[in-house]
Amino acid sequence: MNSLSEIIAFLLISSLTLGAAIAAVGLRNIVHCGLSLAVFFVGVAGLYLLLGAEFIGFIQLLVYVGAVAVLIMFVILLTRPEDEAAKLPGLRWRQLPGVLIAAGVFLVIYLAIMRSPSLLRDVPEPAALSIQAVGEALVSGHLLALMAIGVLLTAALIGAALFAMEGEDGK
Amino acid sequence: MLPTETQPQTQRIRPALNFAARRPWCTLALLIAAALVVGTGVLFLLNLKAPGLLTAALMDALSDPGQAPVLLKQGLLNYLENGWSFAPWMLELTSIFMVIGTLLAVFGVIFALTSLVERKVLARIQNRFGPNRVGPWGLFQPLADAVKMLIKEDIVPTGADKVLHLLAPIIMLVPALLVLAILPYGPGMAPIELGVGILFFFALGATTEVGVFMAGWGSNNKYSLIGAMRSIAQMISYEIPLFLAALSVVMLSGSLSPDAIVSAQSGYAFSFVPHWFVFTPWGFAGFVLFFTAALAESNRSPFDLPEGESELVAGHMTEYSGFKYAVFFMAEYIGLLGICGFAVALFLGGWHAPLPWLEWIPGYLWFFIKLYSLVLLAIWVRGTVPRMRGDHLMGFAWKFMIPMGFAIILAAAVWHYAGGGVLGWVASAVIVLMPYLALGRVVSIQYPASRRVYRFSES
Amino acid sequence: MADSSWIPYLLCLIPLLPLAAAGVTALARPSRRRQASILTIATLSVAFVLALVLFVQVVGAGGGEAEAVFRRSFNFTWFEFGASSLRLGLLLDPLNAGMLVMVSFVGLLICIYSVGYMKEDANFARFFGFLALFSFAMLGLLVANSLLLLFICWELVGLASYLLIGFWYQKPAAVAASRKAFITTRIGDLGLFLGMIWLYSESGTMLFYDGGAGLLEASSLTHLTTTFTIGGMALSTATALLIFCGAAGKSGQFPLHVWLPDAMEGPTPVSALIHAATMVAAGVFLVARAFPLFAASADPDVVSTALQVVTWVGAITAVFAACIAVAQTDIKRILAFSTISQLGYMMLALGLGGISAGIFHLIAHAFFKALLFLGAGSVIHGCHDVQDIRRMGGLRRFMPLTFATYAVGMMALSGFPFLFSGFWSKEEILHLAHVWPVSSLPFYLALFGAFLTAFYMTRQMAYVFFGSYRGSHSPHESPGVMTVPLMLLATGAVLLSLIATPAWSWFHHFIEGGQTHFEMAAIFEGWGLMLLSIVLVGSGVGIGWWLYGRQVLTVDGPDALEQKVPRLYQALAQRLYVDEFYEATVIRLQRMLACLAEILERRVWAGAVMLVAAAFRAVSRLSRNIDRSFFNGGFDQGCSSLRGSGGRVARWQNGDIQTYLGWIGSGVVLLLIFFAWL
Amino acid sequence: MISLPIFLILSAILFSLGLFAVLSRHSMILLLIGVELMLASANLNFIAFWRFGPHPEAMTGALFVLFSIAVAAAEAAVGLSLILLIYRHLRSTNPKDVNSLHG
Repeated sequence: MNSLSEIIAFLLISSLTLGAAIAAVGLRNIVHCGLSLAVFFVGVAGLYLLLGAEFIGFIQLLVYVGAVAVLIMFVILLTRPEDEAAKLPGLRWRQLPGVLIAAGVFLVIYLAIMRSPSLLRDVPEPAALSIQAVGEALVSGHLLALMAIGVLLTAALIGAALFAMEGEDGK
Repeated sequence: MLPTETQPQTQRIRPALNFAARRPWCTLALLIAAALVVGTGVLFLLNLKAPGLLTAALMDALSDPGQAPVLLKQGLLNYLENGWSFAPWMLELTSIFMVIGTLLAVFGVIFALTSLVERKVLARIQNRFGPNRVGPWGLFQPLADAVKMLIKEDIVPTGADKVLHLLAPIIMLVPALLVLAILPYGPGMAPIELGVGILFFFALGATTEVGVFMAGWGSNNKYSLIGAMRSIAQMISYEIPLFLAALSVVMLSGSLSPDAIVSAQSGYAFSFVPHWFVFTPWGFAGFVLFFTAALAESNRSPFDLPEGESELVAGHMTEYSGFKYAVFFMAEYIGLLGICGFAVALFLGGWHAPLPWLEWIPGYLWFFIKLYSLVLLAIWVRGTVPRMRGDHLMGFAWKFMIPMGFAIILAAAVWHYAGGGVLGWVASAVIVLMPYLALGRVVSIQYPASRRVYRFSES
Repeated sequence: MADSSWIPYLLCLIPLLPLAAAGVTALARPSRRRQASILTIATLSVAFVLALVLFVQVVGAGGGEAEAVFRRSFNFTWFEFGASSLRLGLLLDPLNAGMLVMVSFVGLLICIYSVGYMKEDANFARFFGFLALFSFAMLGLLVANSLLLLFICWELVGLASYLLIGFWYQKPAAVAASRKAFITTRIGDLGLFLGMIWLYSESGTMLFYDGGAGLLEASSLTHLTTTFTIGGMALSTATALLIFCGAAGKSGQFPLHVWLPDAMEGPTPVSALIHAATMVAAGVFLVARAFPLFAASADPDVVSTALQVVTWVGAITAVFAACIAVAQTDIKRILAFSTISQLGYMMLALGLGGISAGIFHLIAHAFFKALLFLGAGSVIHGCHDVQDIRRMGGLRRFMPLTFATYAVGMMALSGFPFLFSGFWSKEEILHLAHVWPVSSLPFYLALFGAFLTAFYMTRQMAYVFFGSYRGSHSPHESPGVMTVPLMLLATGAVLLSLIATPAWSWFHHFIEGGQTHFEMAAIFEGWGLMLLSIVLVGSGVGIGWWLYGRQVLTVDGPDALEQKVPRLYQALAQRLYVDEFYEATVIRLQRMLACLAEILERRVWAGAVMLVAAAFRAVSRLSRNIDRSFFNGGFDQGCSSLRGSGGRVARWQNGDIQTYLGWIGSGVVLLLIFFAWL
Repeated sequence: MISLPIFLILSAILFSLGLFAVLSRHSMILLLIGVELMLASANLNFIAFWRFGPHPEAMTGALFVLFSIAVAAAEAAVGLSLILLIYRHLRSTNPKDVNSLHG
């Protein structure tokens, strides 16, 4: 995957993703953070498409942009204090340790990647992810995981609904 | 400022300047459009080469009306390649823009037409005439509307989040337009033959919600925000039955690609009943479910309470005017057209003719006929059914439509394993009918129908 | 042999259908009255049809092979523990095939009758649920091929009986009666349980028939008869006697009969179904089922001890209960004592070795006693819940249908010659008793019992149906739903006589094997005996009519018999003081033991406990003082220093999740560096 | 030019950004956003390794991402409802205020 158009697409999408990610963690207005997160998810979906995983990419759009980002937005609105603007404090000296640790983690991973020459193997172009194959793999080899996910999602649905429900004591 | 006799020169120019100063967006759009038209014309006039190829392309297209658009495009590309010696990447780009241009033109016209037809039909339903002043039968009303929209002032409220306020209509429109890219208009005529087309459609539908949120939040208006929140909740809720109904078709045709789904509906039983999915028990139920959820998904009546004007002014569009409002308007109509197009592809056999001896009519015409019938149906529903109450709306989605969706999937599975014959008919009809009756009973007990009581003179 | 693999399914279905009905009724709302009754009746009808199918199968199979008795057992493993396993089984043989038909038929009729009888009751659905439960248990008891399964159903039958006797739990008498019935039968069941366990520990199986390895088959019986236990008694005798305890308790044999008259507090259909026709016969059935065990003896020429006991108990019960019945005034109580007496006859027959005689008497008795009870119920219903026969009279004019059917039942019970089933069954028993080698006393007792039976039934008829009406409300005939079962039962009571006459003793051969031939002359084989019994019955009826029929009866005046022999009458009316005897002995002894236990508890044990407690209290006071002064001081010092340092460390745990995560993150970084590069 | 290490470095950057948000931002919603970032970067890694790995036909990476997306959705739902619950009790979404278990 080294054609010019692909490189341009990669540069565009990755810069969009990075920019959106920086905006999502760095902006002071929390609503903007949430929207940047949605853009970030779109970018990641684009990266998936670029990598040939169409199915995963659209699932990512459907689940993250359509559901998770919107859910986060709902919660942002529901937890907005009435009297103050939805602004967070900006960067302070107290946040320096966080920055340092994050940078440390990045450095460590970066060094690890750079020191692994085996990653730079040239691989033949594989066929795109076939949905048929994914479906068959899901219901054959990964059936148990699929079931477990189903149970987990049901439990999460019920649990979230119970949490969010107005209790008799609350309010 | 009163015009005076002493300033004849400026008086003549000022309206144009005022227009440009107040409406930079419209001016820009108009300028770009003018530049495109003029530029293309000039290029064409300067460099008309190899007219034989152009004629050949036209003849080709005329010889096979069923494939006319495709052949025309190929001929034009051929002409550009040989006559103008375009580089491959230029050809690719031209091809893309030709498709986009055609789609925009066709759907632009349909959108304009629909905005008029809707008003006319609604008017007839309500025993009125509807717009009939501009042009014959009011036919130029859309143009007048467009001009009015474009020259209106673009209001941005104080305290609004300006960036979001601007981006919202664009984010609404883009997914709506993108949907058009994967609709199978005719045999081999889908602009993009995407293997996961259905998924793409739903992913784009999900993206629209972000736009609604941006509009609602960016306007800094409580009506906008409440309307947006309602709208999002409604869209998320109705996306599930929409998906479930589509899933039954996906299960039966074994593909996520709209093309393959349309191909799976080819052929006729007894040589006059087409093999459309809508003519099976589960398919019929799925189509009704899909269409109902589609009405809710595109915020149309009777599910239009996010913008119910009696309580929320215009929902998330309250603070929009002028060009941005027009974009919203367009996004909504294009979204309706797209979703109806999907309903046609999934259940109504796409571009297949309803009867064997009608197959000489080109497939894309059938597609648009079916598409427009569904749009008319939506307009009819809008003129007939009153708006639902908020709690009824959500209850209907979660307590009726989603369980029905599961029942339809079950019925489709039974149909598949019964092999379609009489047994499949009976079994899947029973599986659809039983939950329908049971759930209908539950819903009608929970939300009993009663006379609406109007209290005009109280309070 | 034809394929018989379908038999076990039918055998399963017959009891399980009523169970399903009981389950549904228990789960449904109590207001579902129609549903409960229809369900119970429908399942019982199906069970009856299935029982008929099985019966026909058994009859057909028995006819083909001359001598062998048709017997199929279907065994399965219930559960395993270690090497051994517990097996249960189903059984089909002529004995239970006939019983199945009888129980399901009588049960069905009584259910139909109950629809009318219980119409006004608020707990209609519950009643039918209990009836279905009872039917399940009773039918299960019949098809069991395992002593354990039989015991389970046996106890379930007892439970259903308990529930139904106490059905009108608002009445203290009903509650007391149900408790009495439950406890008394439990005393007998203890014996059955012990016998069952003993048999299992000795032979390692509880199956009756298991292809040669079952309890009642030759190898096991040989083992049991040759093993001796306490007092030189054969093991088979000991276990048989224990099992007989259970049978006696359930069948109301002397001295465990006391619960049965009291059980009449329950609704009349219950009395008819459980306490006359089926459940009380379960004891007789058990003895018949386990007959090889009872009869087993080392020396085949000697009558086994167990059978002798059964004979004596049966004979004594027969006469004893008949005597008491003479002086009762409650219509149902008379029938109850009559039931006890007839059960005694059945036991007598079994003890004399006549299974077919006993079982035929059982089935015949089920029909006519159910008929009598239902007739009594009809009378009670018609007289507005009056049970005292002195307050009735002249009812033959008011309820002719009831009178006619009741008369048929009465004649069957008293053994009117030739036409009625009771005559032939009793005749066979008398014949057996006459030829019994051990003693001739049971024969005379049985004769006396027959005389008494005729006498008290005549007395009852005279009181209830003749003379003039002495009650306050005007009586009326019962509805069709009640009279039709009466007529059906009456027909059965008459027709049954056809299958067991000496001329064509089909039933005898059906149960015990052998070919049946019709031989008219055989009727008069034992003509002397027959004549004697006819004379006795005639005299019973005659004396009864002479005492009660001729004169005008009154409500408050002394009984006719009381005028003649007042002291005897009083003793009989008080049921020969058996209850009082139990009150004075068993119950008083138990009270004394309770008192003694209380005194011991209060004075002796409590004193010792108090003493120990005081000692401990003193020691603990000492300990506390030492603790306070010595240890606490030093310990407090240590604690406070620890607390100070702990507080300093605890500040690290500041409750801020981001700090924790920061530490984790830096730890991860350091670990990665350490493992990757150091 | 576009090869595995580039994607890995990209995802490492995304991961560090998420970690930063989790460690330093004063809002639980931003904490959750950071977690989502980290999850997405992990998913990106899976996809990249699947695409450039020796056995793309096994689809293990892609399937893992599928499951991971489902788990992440569940996590987000539960996490957000927890935030809502905490907000209802404390009227705050600052993680520094949720410290009633401090020493």
